[in-house]
Amino acid sequence: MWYYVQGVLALAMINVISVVGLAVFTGFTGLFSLGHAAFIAIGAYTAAISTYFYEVNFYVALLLGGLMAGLVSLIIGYPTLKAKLRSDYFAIATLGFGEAVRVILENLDITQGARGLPGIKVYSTFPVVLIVTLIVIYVARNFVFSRYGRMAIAVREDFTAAEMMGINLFKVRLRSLFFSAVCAGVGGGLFAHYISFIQPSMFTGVQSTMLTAAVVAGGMGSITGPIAAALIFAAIPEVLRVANMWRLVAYGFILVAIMVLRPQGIFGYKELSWKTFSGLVRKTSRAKGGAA
Amino acid sequence: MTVLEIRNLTKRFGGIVACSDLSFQVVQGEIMGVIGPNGAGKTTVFNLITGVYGPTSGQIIFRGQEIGGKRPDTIVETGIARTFQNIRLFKNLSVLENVIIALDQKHVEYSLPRALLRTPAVSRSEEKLRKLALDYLGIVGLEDKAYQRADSLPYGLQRKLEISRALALEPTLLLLDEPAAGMNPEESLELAGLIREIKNRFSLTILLIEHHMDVVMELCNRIVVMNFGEKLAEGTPEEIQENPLVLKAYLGEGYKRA
Amino acid sequence: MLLQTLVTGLAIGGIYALMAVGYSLVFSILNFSNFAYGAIIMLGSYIGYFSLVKFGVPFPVALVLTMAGASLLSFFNERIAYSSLRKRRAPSLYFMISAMGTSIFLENMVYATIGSSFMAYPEIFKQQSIRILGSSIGLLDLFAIIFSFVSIYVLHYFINNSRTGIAIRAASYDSMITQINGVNLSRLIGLVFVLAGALAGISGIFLGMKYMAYPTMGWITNKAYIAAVIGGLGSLPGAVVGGIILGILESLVSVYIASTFRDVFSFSLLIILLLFMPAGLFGKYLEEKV
Amino acid sequence: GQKAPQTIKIGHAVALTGGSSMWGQAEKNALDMEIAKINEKGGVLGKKIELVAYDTKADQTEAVNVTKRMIGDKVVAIIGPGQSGVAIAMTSVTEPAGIPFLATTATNPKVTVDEKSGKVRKTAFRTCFIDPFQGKVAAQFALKELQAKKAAVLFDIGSDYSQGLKQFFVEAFKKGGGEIVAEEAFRSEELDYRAILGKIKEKQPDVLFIPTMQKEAAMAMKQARDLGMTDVKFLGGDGWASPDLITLGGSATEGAYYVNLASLEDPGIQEWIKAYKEKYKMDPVMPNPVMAVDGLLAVVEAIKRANSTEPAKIIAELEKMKDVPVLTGKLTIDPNTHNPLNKPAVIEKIKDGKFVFHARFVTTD
Amino acid sequence: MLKVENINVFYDQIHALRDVSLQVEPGQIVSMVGANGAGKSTLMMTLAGVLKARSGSIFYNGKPLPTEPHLVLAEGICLVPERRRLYANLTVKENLLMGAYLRKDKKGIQEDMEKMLDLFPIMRQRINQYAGTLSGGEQQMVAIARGLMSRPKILLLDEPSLGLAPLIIEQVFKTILDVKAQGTTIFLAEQNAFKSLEISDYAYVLETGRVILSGPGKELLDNPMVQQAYLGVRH
Ligand SMILES: Nc1ncnc2c1ncn2[C@@H]1O[C@H](COP(=O)(O)OP(=O)(O)OP(=O)(O)O)[C@@H](O)[C@H]1O
Ligand SMILES: Nc1ncnc2c1ncn2[C@@H]1O[C@H](COP(=O)(O)OP(=O)(O)OP(=O)(O)O)[C@@H](O)[C@H]1O
Ligand SMILES: [Mg+2]
Ligand SMILES: [Mg+2]
Repeated sequence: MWYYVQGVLALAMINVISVVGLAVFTGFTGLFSLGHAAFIAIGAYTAAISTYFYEVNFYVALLLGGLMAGLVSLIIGYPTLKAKLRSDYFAIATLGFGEAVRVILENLDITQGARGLPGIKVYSTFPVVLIVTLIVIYVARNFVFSRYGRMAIAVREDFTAAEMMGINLFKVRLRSLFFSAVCAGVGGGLFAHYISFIQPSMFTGVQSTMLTAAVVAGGMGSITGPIAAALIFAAIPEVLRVANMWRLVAYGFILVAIMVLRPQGIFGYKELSWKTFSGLVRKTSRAKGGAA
Repeated sequence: MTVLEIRNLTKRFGGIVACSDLSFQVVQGEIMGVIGPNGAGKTTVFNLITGVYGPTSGQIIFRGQEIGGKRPDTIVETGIARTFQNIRLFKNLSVLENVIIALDQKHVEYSLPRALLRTPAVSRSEEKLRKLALDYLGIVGLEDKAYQRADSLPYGLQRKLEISRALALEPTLLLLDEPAAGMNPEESLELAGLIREIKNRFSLTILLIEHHMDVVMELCNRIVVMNFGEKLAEGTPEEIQENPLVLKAYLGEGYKRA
Repeated sequence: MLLQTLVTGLAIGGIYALMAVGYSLVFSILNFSNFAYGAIIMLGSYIGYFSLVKFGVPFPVALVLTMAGASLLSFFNERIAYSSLRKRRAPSLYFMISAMGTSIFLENMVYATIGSSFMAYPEIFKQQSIRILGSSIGLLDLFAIIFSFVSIYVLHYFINNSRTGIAIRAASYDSMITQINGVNLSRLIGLVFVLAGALAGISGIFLGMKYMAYPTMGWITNKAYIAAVIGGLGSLPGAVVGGIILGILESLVSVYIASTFRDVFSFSLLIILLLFMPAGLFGKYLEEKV
Repeated sequence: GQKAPQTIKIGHAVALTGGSSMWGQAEKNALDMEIAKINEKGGVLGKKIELVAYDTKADQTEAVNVTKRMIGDKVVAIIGPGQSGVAIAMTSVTEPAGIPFLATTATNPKVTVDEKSGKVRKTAFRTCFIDPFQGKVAAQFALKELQAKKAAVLFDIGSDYSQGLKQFFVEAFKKGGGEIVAEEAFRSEELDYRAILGKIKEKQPDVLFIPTMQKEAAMAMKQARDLGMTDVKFLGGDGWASPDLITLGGSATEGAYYVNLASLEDPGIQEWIKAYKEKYKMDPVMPNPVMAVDGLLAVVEAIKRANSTEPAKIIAELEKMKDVPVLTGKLTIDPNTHNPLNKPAVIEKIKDGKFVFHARFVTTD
Repeated sequence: MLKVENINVFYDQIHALRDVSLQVEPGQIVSMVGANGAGKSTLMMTLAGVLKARSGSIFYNGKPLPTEPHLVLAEGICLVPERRRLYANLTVKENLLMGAYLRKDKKGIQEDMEKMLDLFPIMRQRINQYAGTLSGGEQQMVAIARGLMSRPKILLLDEPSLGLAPLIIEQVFKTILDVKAQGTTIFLAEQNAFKSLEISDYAYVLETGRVILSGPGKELLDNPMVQQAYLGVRH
């Protein structure tokens, strides 16, 4: 049983890495992406190709994957953020971007198209995944609890006022996007070396939306909330196995229920965010305040 | 010394000319009032100065530098800060954080890689910021509200927070857009005192839009009166109060007080 | 060849347009992307199928049943998944996630009850096609295009000129104040969802006739979202134009460039368009005055 | 001294939800029925067989999870999965654990043979033929029986199955002297092919090969006929094997041929089909259930021969398997590829709105 | 006409109104004076049905007041909210039409619309402009006009003079008197305490959520405590 639980956990943690990245972007700048699966894919393919064809060291490959995903995020982020696309427009643009990436992966030679890359070495053992996840969470937390996170929040809250505080909207948003893409890329690299076989069809828009769902259900502007949500979302389908074919019905139902009953997220609106911020805010009243 | 010079400034929104061939100058250390009927274009002038809009034509020269059409964040860097007619705080953040954000540009002493690894320098810098922010809150008397959510403050205190946040940007020119709106006469006078105090303490130059005439007359060295986007009059408070054009367009013939 | 390609594109675009309009309608009042819309269309398609095949009713009756059924679903969708969020004035992202949950729920509900097999509609407009200038267009497609134009025009007029229409737009900006103005918000929003549901029903039955009914058919609405964005969210004429542009572009790329890269082209177009017109062709950004 | 388990657990990795659940459910039904039969006769090695089935949703990550779970449950072998991609992903778990699986309809060669090293995967087996064979069958059938000279292909670029089968068909067709006049692709889930079909029409192919799943194939045939492609013959692979193909495609599918692993009309399995229909009140959705039963029978036979339920021994026996009677005939496994040898292909034809057994087809090199 | 008995209103834990009781008689102008955060707007919103009182009751002509905003309006009670709250995405004209949402008399609506444009002539030039782009004061005018369009029996005015030029303030107060003359009851919250007390028949002083003083407007105007705290008069 532990073998199986470990497996589920490892995949859940790999997911957590991407979710944490997305939480930094969506939760803190207020923009949401429906194309993050593309960054995971890019990370996965870059890392896998590095170890598979070029026998690059696994950890170097992970970094390469993250970096590549980050670079690609600039391709979509630079023009769209420069043009100041807003919420749904930005989301649809990223949705389109995600699909486009998948088409390209399906057509490239090096990725072997839809047939995918089988036989990737399994390096992502449980301890490796655990350690990488903890590192990513730590770094993300630091990011968020620094001026960079604070500026992002300001932009999310009121971008006009933020600009008037001397904040460069474009830089702040792009930086967060880049960070989240790197996380997704690292997650993708781990994933490829866990599952040992990747295909473009594994990185769909549905996956992107599930990532966003975890961030929102966990609580915008929180890191721990989305982590919890990602873990819970990974656990629900497994726990519901008994329900057989009804399990995904229940899954959808639970998702709606979370939003309806706790629209501020599982743990409430940014339960952790600034409150614990280097001991800054000690007796805040915000802990329980809703987003109303 | 002239700090800000507006030269033939014009701004059109479609058919509406919100600001038309406007020129005036602001001198170092003065409080200049901008008054005029509703829709005269006062806020638009502020928006042009702070880069919210780009001018249709004309120039805005701040300390010898043309700033018309630049991005707001670069304009802030040159030393201009403002408050908003419709309050724009970061509502979900605490009062303190609102001020810290203003401090983030000039007072932070760490780079992104350090932030990611959270070196001791980061914590030190953050602690310094917190202290500094509390100082700024102290100026407007909000330090005991530092940890409340900004939007739970009553209207009047929100205005004060906006002022304190603007001060934290360390401007040399401060633009205040109807700071006394929604205050009763007593509170307005108190606010006027505060404005004078910060002006002296930080040696600011202030541009003030206000409809509360007591405040304007009390504070301003000079006043520009706008009407339909144009300059209707300019002068000392005494001159303005006597000006028949101003009385007719803005104050009302019955205006007698002070 | 070119003409035929254009006509084919127009036919696909007509369907996109029809779906985009219902989606845009909901957007225009609640300001969020109702990702459950695809699932409502899908269920509409099933209702149409069962009416026609299992109950054997004539087509017009089936159409009405479908519209009614989808309206009802759409209405309950709002009541269950959105109304409490609305009352708490949750940000639009929360609505979207709730919508996603709804769509997962509905889709898998179909899998669990009806199963994964595909339902083919009887051939009502018996593959008739008419020839215009040497290119052929299916009667069904033609009907869909005309139908979308008419329903969209009516809707557009309604939203812009009627008392209720103004109230819908007002509520999209500030629902609290609309209530102060005497609007029964629950009823108004219910009405919008009923309307959108009726459109979903029509789309569903057309999609079903053109292709088939199956659990994941809601994905086609992705294209509708894109069409709506091209046209400008919340703009009904925009949704139509967006749908048709997308349909034609896809056909042209398929034929003259490469069908596999079709999506890359349409998405690139989308992104490039947004760079120059960040609110789509007809959308407007409400610049909040500072 | 561990207590020996009372039953023999056999895993089943199967898509019980999602788009492939139609076949998955049938697979599970068939296995349940077969195991009941075996247990009634006293089981194997005096123990009853217990089926441990988990849903994979036809998704790789889910499959990896459930495989781990089955291994935790101490299964001795696994039946399934039905999808090549899923099977390949599963090998990352079964290989180190040493638990064999017998894929049902995963026809991609890479399932059992590691592409890079060219070595056979120790734990991966299957009971179906492979795509190169299927592609060759389709190509030679088109050339010989349909007398086709020009073929066009419409495939799904987002599907590994479709991409692979297309490639093998094209190779074999060219090798046999035919000409490929068009290779056009669409992306998964898309349903309107009129634009590309128009392009194909201009090339006037004799045969249109559509190596996709039934939904896409049905739509393509329908739209092709709509566009006035009246003479072209349609040809497909085992992805077509669902009655939905005919309901969806309607009259357009009339006269189309496709290659299948097994046929409902295969005389050898009529009795079994009758039993299935009696028990479940419907036809088994071909070909997955028979392939799964083949796998089960092979495992049972291996256990018997090894006189042990140790997975390593089962693997050894599977590798040696020769002419073992299973549902679809006799099973021989090639130890170098773990593929069944001489598994015949069935050509089915759509006639009067029904799948009709057309012929067994043997390829020539 | 309107009777408030011991209501308590909360924002989460913040106790914004404490046992507030007051009464509004038909045909009168009743006003509220109070510092920032005293709870004036909270009371207005509660009367309009936007906020719910946790305890206490509100009676309108002897019957309990409905608690749904649209039903309150249907009873003839209309709130002009603080800080304007216009529909930024609608034109000025459409905003006015929304004010008349429950009215069915097309002609009457048209006439009233003309009246409003005469009242605030600058609105006439802006009639097809999006309300969101109006200047602050212009918006305030539209907000007042929108409230009047419903022809309320009781008009709740929350800081109608906010951000208005002195000349226009005069006009607004004149309008308030006109509206009163036509028989509409007015409940007014104003920071401009001088003017509002001057025209009020009766007034209440609110401090941190409690009524601490009440009396006829003129009387309060002469009250030293009121003068000092709200009128800026120094003795
Ligand atoms: N973004 C915009 N689009 C269209 N018109 C605008 C825009 N911004 C301002 N205006 C118009 O320009 C004119 C001047 O507006 P502005 O806000 O500058 O007035 P103001 O002098 O600040 O008035 P108030 O004292 O009422 O705040 C107004 O008539 C307004 O309608
Ligand atoms: N949305 C809210 N959430 C939490 N507290 C609030 C909220 N709105 C108002 N309050 C609090 O309720 C109290 C009463 O506020 P209210 O707005 O009613 O005062 P007011 O008398 O209208 O003040 P002003 O003159 O500034 O408009 C204040 O302490 C305020 O901080
Ligand atoms: Mg202004
Ligand atoms: Mg108030």
